[in-house]
Amino acid sequence: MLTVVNSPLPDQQNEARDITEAFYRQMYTIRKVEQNLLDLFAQGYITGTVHTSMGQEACDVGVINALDRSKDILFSNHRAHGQFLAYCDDVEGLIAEIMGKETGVCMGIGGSQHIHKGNMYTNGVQGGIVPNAVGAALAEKTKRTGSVVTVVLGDGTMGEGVVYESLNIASLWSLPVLFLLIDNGIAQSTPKQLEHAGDLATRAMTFSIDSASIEADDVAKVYSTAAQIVSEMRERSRPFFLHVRTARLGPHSKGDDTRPKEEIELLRQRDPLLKIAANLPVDLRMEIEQKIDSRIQTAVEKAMLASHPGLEQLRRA
Amino acid sequence: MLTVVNSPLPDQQNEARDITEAFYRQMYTIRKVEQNLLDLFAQGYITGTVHTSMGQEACDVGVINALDRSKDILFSNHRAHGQFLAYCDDVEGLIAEIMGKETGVCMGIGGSQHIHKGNMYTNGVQGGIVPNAVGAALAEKTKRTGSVVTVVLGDGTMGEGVVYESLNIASLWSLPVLFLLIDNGIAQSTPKQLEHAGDLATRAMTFSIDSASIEADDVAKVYSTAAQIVSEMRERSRPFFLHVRTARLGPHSKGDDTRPKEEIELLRQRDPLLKIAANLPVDLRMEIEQKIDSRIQTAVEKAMLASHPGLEQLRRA
Amino acid sequence: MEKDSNAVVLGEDILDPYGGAFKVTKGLSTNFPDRVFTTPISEASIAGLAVGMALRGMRPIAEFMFGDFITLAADQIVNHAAKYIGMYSDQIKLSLVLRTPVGGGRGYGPTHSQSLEKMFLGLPMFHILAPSHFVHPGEILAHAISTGYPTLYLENKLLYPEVLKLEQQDGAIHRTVYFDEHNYPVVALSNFPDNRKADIAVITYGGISRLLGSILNKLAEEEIWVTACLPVSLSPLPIHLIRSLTEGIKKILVIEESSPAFGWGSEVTSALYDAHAGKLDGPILRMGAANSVIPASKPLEEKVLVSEEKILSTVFEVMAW
Amino acid sequence: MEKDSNAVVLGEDILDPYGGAFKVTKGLSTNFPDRVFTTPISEASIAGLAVGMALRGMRPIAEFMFGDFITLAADQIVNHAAKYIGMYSDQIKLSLVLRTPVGGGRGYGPTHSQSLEKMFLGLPMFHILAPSHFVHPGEILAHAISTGYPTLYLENKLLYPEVLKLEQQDGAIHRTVYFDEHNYPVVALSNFPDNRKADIAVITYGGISRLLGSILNKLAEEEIWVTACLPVSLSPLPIHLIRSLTEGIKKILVIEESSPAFGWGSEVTSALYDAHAGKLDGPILRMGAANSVIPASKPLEEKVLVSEEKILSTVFEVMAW
Ligand SMILES: Cc1ncc(C[n+]2csc(CCOP(=O)(O)OP(=O)(O)O)c2C)c(N)n1
Ligand SMILES: Cc1ncc(C[n+]2csc(CCOP(=O)(O)OP(=O)(O)O)c2C)c(N)n1
Ligand SMILES: [Mg+2]
Ligand SMILES: [Mg+2]
Repeated sequence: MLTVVNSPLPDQQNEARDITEAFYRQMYTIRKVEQNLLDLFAQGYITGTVHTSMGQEACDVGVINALDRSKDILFSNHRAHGQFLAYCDDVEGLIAEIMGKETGVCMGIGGSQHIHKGNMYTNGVQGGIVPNAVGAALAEKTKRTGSVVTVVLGDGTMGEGVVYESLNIASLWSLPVLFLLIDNGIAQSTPKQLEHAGDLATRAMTFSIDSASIEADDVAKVYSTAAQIVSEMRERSRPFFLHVRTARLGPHSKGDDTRPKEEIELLRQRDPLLKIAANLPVDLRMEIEQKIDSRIQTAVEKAMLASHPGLEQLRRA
Repeated sequence: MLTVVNSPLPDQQNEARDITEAFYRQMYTIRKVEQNLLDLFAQGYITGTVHTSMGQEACDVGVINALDRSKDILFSNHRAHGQFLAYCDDVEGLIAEIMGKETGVCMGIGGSQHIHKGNMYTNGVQGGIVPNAVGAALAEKTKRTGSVVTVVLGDGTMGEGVVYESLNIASLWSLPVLFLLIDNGIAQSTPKQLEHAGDLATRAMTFSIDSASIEADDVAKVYSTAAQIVSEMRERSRPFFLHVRTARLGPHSKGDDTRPKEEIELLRQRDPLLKIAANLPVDLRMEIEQKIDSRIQTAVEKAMLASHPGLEQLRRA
Repeated sequence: MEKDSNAVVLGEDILDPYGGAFKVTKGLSTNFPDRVFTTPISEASIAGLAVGMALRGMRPIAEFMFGDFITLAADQIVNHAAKYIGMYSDQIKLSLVLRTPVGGGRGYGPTHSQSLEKMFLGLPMFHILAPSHFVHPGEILAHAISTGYPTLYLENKLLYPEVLKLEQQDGAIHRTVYFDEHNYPVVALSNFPDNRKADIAVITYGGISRLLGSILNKLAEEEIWVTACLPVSLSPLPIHLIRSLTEGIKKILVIEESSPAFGWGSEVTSALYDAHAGKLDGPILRMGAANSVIPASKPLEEKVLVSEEKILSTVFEVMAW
Repeated sequence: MEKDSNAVVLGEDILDPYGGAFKVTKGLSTNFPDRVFTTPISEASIAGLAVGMALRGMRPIAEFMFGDFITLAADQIVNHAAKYIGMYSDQIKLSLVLRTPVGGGRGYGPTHSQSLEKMFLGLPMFHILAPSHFVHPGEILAHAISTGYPTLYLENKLLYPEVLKLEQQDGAIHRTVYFDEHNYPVVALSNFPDNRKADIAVITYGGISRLLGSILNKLAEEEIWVTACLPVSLSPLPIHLIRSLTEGIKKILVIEESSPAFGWGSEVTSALYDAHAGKLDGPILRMGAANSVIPASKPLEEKVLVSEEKILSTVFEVMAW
């Protein structure tokens, strides 16, 4: 099942406004979907884990839109809702999946951390997806498809040794893998400085991988940087290490946030959604938000009514 | 069983000659023991694997003598005979061990790749000893013993992810671990450039670990560099990454060398044993060599007569 | 940790105020700041650090946030911990415990719900424990760290909220405790007066124990007399105790949370057949999870895992033979 | 690889002229330079690369230089390969084979001699194969890479020098081949004329097979009639075939190279008891290695591992019951 999703993003010709509008649509959708998920969790309609991307939408939307959705490949981790929606905009499939319904993208079997659609794959064990991404890049290179593979890493995940094995191999074999390090400065409850010695932005340099470090406050900036990087990677078939500094506004998962209120308040002021919202006329924004709100509303209602998967839908052997 | 071995090395006061003599004694012993081991293997007295340090003696002897044998700790890998002899000079125990006799340091149970005496531990699985070394350093630091822990790595072993986890943790927790990378430019049959992207000498820098890269042709130079590094580490309780460039003169193990003769000939010209031998008067050298030759001879004969371990010596549970 | 100055604790996110994903270590870092280490996300190294510390005479207790991640420490467990202790001549002690929450029932999905003990059962020189709420977990942990054997200590997530049941008698249920050669308890529960013999033996461990109280009571009402046998030590298996506790019982049911194929129950079953074959009425039954991933969808997860209902209906079935 | 342009091979030191530590891949890199990848020493990534390639429709065959190092790939096997195929809605195919030499008898010592299949037996959605020299390893490998299931393919080091025995009849020994539901062969060897029934069934796999020819011949001379049963697929277990092949045989011996506790034989034994209990004469015997590390010293290693002598004396013992 390889559904090719057409980019909701207008091509370069159109003016900034349309692009801003498109980005806002995606970012607002992500934010709203995740707020709904947290509410549904609080109300007991969702069990397990819900890792939200709230605050990181500029990174997710900026980078994903720089990819060629018709052939590029994306591996991600436990915090992938934002990337998933930016990638394929399947609000209905995601909400149903996380509610454990058979109408979910993985029939409710995978849940929040284990989703797959088209060329996107996520898994919940930190680090293990990285060699998978490198292997996928090797496969695509062997098949000469010109696909670029992006793999999402968190700052905490840089603690896993297999990440370094993969950096070495991707560079050694000259594979087009975009190592996207989404550095929100925290891993679950542990601040970066208790997880890492040295500067994460420099991790890939010893493997001769070109690297860049950017702030993810302005989605347009993230997009243009990523677009340039990806097109160069495609040309040269080389890996790249993109370090994106961002902020996790919500809890790690569900409600488990032990950070002081003030700290979170400070982060809120960097909310990329506010920043981009400011660039849109209020009436237009209202219109966009209403449409999205009601779409999500409907998706939730549909998912509520959908039934759970049965044993017959579960693969056994 | 923690046997404290007195350093066969005269203290700093004595003149260069004595030091050279002591180093030569150790290096010649290592070379001779390993030549004997290869012969014994060829004659069928040894089974399994025999990874020799031939060509790397200057590194083994130079670094080990920079340690405080009364309390420093050493973790090593499959190619540890040289370090073992430099550490504790137990020719008899090593030969018997590799011949699988109960008089061996590990009663013949561990064999060439799995030896332990005093504060030295080796294991045959690449990379896994590295976090063990970091854990040992954490233990010693907690116990305030002032011990420095050295862990030996090969260039090929830098492919293992756990090495990078350990570099990060040793630096993050400021532990006195000397990461000794013995870079002989080859892993079994694979040249370094097919194993690694980038420069191995820079691997630890992103973790804020001080690093140095030296040539292991002159044992005295290796010793003085290592001694300075170790004393600083002890003072500051910090890790250090020492990259030592050396050459493997023998096969990987037993007789499996697919390198062209000419290549090995070139390496032979860098043989550190020849270099140091040149600094000693012939008669003195002869005397040293004869003593060592007959000591090894006797050790081999003793081991020949020793019996193999029995089931009752094997720990079961 | 108060008593033992060589005890250290390491794991991910274990510092206060968070105190670990399942709060097991809450308070420790406040009381013992120099002996509680929050680690990077590096499971292989968490195990490797513990092994290195144990080699140097410390007593590390390391936590894996989810039992599913023990896979990342497999090389440290198999080729390091279990080898150092066996391959060096002097009888090295390796006092170290790897703790981890295991099991499903929380809707965490395929990579956060497994019971992977199967991977290490039978590994020489390595112990695997799975306390139930019929024993005192703290006492067992304290004993484990003193044996000198590297030990994997499994805590079923669903036991965290349970209250310990350590009384000799609780309603219809009698609790008797035996000790195996490594001094780990084997708990025997029975739902009948001493003067009779059990109709069926149920052998299980860990999380399944939370279901036994209610099951034994319900079966008592049906006058189905059960002896439940709960070893703490999964490997090595205290088979002689299990044998004698099941001696003369005609029906045997072995239950584990994971899928039964090549599981703990396979060893228990073959060992009990060796002892009781011919004296049994029908085959020894094994129960466990479906042979699939553990799905995130909670209702489906319940269908995949063992439940009180499934156990009861199986017992009724067996009794009807 | 000629036939299948999607087949790729990866592993350590596999390039010519070296051609791999055990020379299995010799020649490949010369014939298929773009589809043979020599890797860094990164076992987790070797498995991870294979999984990623398989996700994208390639058919990777990855080699681990020693089976002992499979521990480093445990997370890729358990939480990635075996999960991608089970947790995503569309029926993903993962055509990938992890090959590795296993077993002792070479004096390689504790970390280079193990048979660790135990770790992954019973893992849902994952296949484990161990060919003997009574089947064609190449054909089995070719089939394995076509099933769409991630597969671990174990090659016992001591089988490398053996010549394949594929004849129907070899001296006193008849060879019959059956196929299980995944189309893997189960070889039955017997040392007696068709008109009689076996006195004892021997069930084993992999490297132990090298001993069977001589053992069956010697037992034939003693007029001890044996049916040996050698499945290629260790997990899932073709139990119905093993059951029917052992139907009516009164004595059963199950042999594996690793230590028997919680091993392959535990599952086989309990499953056969389920089927044959009551019809057997004495318990089902399990044989395997001592419960210790595998020592480097060759004479001691021989004492630790199963040998022809030990098997013969056990059979005589069993027959004397
Ligand atoms: C191997 C592994 N170890 C631990 C976890 C538990 N865990 C899930 S997310 C997380 C924190 C990850 O932090 P980071 O990589 O920074 O990503 P973020 O959550 O900040 O997006 C942890 C420890 C896991 N899923 N996998
Ligand atoms: C985890 C693991 N993978 C593979 C091997 C097999 N092996 C033993 S030595 C070796 C080469 C190591 O090369 P290097 O690290 O450069 O050390 P050197 O042999 O050159 O001293 C390999 C691949 C092993 N012992 N452990
Ligand atoms: Mg983070
Ligand atoms: Mg090397």
